[in-house]
Amino acid sequence: MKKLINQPEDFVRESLEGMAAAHSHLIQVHFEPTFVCRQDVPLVNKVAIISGGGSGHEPMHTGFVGMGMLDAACPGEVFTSPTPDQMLAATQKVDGGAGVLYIVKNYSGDVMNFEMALEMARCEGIRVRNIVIDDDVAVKDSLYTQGRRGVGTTVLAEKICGAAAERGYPLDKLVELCRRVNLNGRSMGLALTSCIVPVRATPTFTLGDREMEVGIGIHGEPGRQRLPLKTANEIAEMLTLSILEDSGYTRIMREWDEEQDGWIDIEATDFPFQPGSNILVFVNGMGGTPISELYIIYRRVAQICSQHGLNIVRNLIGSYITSLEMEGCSVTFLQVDDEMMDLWDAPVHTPTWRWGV
Amino acid sequence: MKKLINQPEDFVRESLEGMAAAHSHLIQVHFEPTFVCRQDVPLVNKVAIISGGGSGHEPMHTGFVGMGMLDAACPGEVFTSPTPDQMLAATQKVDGGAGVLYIVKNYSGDVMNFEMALEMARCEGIRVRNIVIDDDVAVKDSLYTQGRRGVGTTVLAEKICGAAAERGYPLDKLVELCRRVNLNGRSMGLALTSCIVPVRATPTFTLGDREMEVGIGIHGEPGRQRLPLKTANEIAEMLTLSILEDSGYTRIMREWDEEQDGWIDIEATDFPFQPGSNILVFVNGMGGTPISELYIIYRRVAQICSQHGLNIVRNLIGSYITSLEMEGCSVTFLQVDDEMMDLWDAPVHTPTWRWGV
Amino acid sequence: MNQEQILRWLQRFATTIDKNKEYLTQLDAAIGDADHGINMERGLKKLQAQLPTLEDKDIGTTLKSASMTLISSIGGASGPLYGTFFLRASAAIAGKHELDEHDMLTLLQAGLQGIVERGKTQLGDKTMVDALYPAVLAFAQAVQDGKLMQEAMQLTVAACEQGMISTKAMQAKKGRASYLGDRSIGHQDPGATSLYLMLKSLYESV
Amino acid sequence: MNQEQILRWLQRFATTIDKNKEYLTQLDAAIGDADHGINMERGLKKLQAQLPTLEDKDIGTTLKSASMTLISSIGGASGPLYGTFFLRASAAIAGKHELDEHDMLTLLQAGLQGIVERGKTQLGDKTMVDALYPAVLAFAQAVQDGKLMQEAMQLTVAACEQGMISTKAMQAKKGRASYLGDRSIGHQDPGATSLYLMLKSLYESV
Ligand SMILES: Nc1ncnc2c1ncn2[C@@H]1O[C@H](COP(=O)(O)OP(=O)(O)O)[C@@H](O)[C@H]1O
Ligand SMILES: Nc1ncnc2c1ncn2[C@@H]1O[C@H](COP(=O)(O)OP(=O)(O)O)[C@@H](O)[C@H]1O
Ligand SMILES: [Mg+2]
Ligand SMILES: [Mg+2]
Ligand SMILES: [Mg+2]
Ligand SMILES: [Mg+2]
Repeated sequence: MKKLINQPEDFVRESLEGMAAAHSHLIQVHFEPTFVCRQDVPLVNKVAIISGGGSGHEPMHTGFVGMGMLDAACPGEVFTSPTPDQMLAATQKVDGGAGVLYIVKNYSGDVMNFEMALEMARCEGIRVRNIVIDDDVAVKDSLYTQGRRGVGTTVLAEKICGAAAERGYPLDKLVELCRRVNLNGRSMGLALTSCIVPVRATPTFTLGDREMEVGIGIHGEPGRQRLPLKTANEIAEMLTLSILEDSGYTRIMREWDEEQDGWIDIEATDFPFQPGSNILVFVNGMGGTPISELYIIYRRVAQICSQHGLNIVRNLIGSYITSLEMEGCSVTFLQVDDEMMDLWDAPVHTPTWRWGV
Repeated sequence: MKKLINQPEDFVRESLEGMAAAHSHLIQVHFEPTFVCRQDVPLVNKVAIISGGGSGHEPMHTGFVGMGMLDAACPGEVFTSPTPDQMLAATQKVDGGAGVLYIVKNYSGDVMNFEMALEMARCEGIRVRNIVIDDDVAVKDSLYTQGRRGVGTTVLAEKICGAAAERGYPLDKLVELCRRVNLNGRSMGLALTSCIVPVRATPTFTLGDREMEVGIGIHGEPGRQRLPLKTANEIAEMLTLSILEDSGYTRIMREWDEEQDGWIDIEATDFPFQPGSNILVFVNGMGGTPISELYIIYRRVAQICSQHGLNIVRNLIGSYITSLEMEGCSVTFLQVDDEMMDLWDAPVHTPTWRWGV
Repeated sequence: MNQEQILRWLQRFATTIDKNKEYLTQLDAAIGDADHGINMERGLKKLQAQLPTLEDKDIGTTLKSASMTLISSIGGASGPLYGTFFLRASAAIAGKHELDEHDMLTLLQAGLQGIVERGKTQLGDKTMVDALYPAVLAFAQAVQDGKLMQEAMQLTVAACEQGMISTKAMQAKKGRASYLGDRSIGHQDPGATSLYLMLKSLYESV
Repeated sequence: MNQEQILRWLQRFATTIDKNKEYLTQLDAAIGDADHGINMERGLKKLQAQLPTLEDKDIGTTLKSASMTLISSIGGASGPLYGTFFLRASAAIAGKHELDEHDMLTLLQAGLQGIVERGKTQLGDKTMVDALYPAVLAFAQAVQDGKLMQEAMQLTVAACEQGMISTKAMQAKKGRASYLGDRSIGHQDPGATSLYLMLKSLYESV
């Protein structure tokens, strides 16, 4: 294992300390329990947005804390969900009276820990709602699995909902928007190499020199399929077609119902990708892949989109939701309406993104 | 070799085609000869800035073409200088009558090719000046080497001078500013792994599992020293102290003199880093290192700066001047005055950076 | 079973996890993300450090404290699950200083119920439930058969081990392993394994 | 030496580079960035494709065209250096259809001068100059000694080879290799090697 680290156990803390030193005008970093929040919280009468998950996906989520995006992020150990006490502390810190939205990726750990946190926050009298992002088309069925994982769409939902919260959307409308983003977003990813969890010091899986792992999540877990290494064009085609040819996926989402003051199950189905649609294409690097290669993937993805009559109206190319130093990429398509596009373009100022200001 | 590529020979072209598809509102990509320029060139009465060099360092330089930064970038083959015909074509395309500045990294190939291009552009009646960036403290002497290489300071010079050109600085003042940035900037880098040039398909050098290569350039060439792998803190200390303890370096810079209409040699010495100085710290990833590790490096660099009485007034953390998928990092310190800081903060809109707009 | 034995259980659980940290992580590497041993060890080390402060507490309070510690330190999927197990268990025997066989059954059933609700898990999903459920069933049967704590626990652990082993043949339908489809078959579930270690520690402490 | 021989030279230079592409790149990998063979081959393949269009041109025009092609296709450090060599050489014998020994000396001297100026190189810097300089010296001596083209060239190539080999022992002071300090010692300079191949091709074409 070759990494720029000190003691493996200190990886998360020291990386956060580095962020604190670098971005003290934008964010606060708290320890015990660990969370990162905007410098200017709580914002009175603004809905606060909190996300979180295992570390190792940087810049997500900590790099997205700031004006126009997240109010707080709760980083766990590497690839391990954060714990409810972190989320509760963050919730208490950022709540400005208009309620809090948890944007949660669909991993059993994240989901359960955020659910516990929500229950605790309710006990403290704070309004909280949750949306689970599950956009990974590598997972075909929701009946015999934990359901689709939350991947690339999470980044887009955080930007879009963050802008909406900044504009003053109330909690209910924000929940509705976030759900809509999720149902319009689909992703598919692939690894060329494994990553190494610092405290483990050996690769999580081993791939032959001419192999790739297709349909991966973002935790270094093995994917759905191991295939012989293909060219960038073939890879772009495979990922794009997995997204476009996926038939509407139905899942049962567990959301907090404020009226019943309890959990309810909501059934929801993806919106299919229609020719003529406006889409945002996100080509994401897994952490160890240089951006030059991502452009080669984007090149072919754009060609395929145009063949399928899809209009790419926005794009995002870079390593934003990563698995440590893993080489590989994922592709996310988000079908956008005017409202989403407008919110995408809205000002943002975080350690990772800054535009419009 | 595992990369997201098609044919290795098509790497540069296809990556540029991807950029063209992604950023058509910002940039134009030309082939035969190859160069990338702003969508809105030529800008009448604005000095145009052109940079370039081998490919494989993305996002530098192509990702820095746009408002407030470069007017054009000339990418060569991977790690190979571009050719004078590229630079000449770019020069003719972007010149708006106020002249052109070439920002050149000190590599024999880049320097000689840009010199030839400058001579050719002069024949076409275009005013061109050149500044060579040589900021790499790994190189101790200028007498027995090609002199210090141009590394991290190049990125900073492009941002600062790009903003100045946007504000209407005339060519002479811009040359003076760029020279001043260079003389106030110092860098030192290190590799944990080698990169692989696509057409070669094997690593340029091999490092043992517990070794690192210190004092590297950005072309996958071996560095000055091979050492046992160290912790992030030790690495940060080593890089930072190399920069701070470096005594003033004197070089002879070959610049074009417009009055004599010929080359002249200018001797110039670095400005030492004084306690109390304001500095911009740039922790750069080499392409395959995740940003979480860069923050661990930054953490220690910031501690050392404060021990040395240096005020970090701006920072930049990310992979901006890379060597394909190499793992490792470099650290750049730039001593900034108010003018430079103001220009650093000025609006920019390129494929890589966008702020203030 | 008294408070001293409960503390001995938690102590033993902690040392067993410590000893099996690598093993659990290896199991998780095969079908998950290679951190189950690390997660459990992080939580149980915290719990272990806390044990001395619990010596004069009742069992309910002890298990509640354990729950809070595990919830806030394990993380991942197993954190809320083990946390919920102890939280529900503590509520079920609140205030007690001594547990008879019936109390123990109540405790185990409440814990199981908590995990099932939190995880929305069914038997056969290849999770810790597949180890815990047959164990609780065996304990209930033993109690019904009039067995005393020691013997009932022995039967319970045996059933738990069987349950744990049975996860090998299952295809995961919950947790990360579910994403592997039938590639998860043939590997023993890490959570079922740590759960077996928990009950084995309990048995060894009575 | 006539135009046909000049074209044969360039043709032979191209095929030799093609054959030695890997070798030159290996040399560059040791002390540079592992692309010298690739760069040279890219340029000479372009030149080779262009040769048929040059058949009825004079030698000056031919070398000027070669120069432009090499400048715009080799890139790196070697592009402007080889480009300048041919540019200056072409200017020195502009308009000629036939070169005698004195013309050839003029050509070589002009080319050498061009490389030295462009590269700001001195003898002993471990560059292509260390192969070219002794070669030009040997040619000048041979011409002074009244040797004819063939024999003069033979002596030149031998001196060039010696020069090329001598770079092994040198510490690089120009180009990328200079950054290695004394780690560059013991490796033959790739540019000196390709330059030797160029003169060897010239000899084989007279
Ligand atoms: N929904 C669930 N219900 C019950 N147990 C589950 C569920 N999801 C996961 N588990 C258990 O958690 C174990 C994995 O725990 P751990 O590796 O610590 O967490 P993570 O999967 O978040 O990395 C699995 O082996 C399984 O026994
Ligand atoms: N300043 C210089 N003067 C003369 N020759 C040089 C100079 N710099 C480099 N060279 C020659 O160029 C060769 C390297 O060429 P090449 O590998 O194609 O370019 P690059 O170094 O840009 O990758 C060296 O082996 C050396 O002979
Ligand atoms: Mg985990
Ligand atoms: Mg090169
Ligand atoms: Mg796990
Ligand atoms: Mg080279």
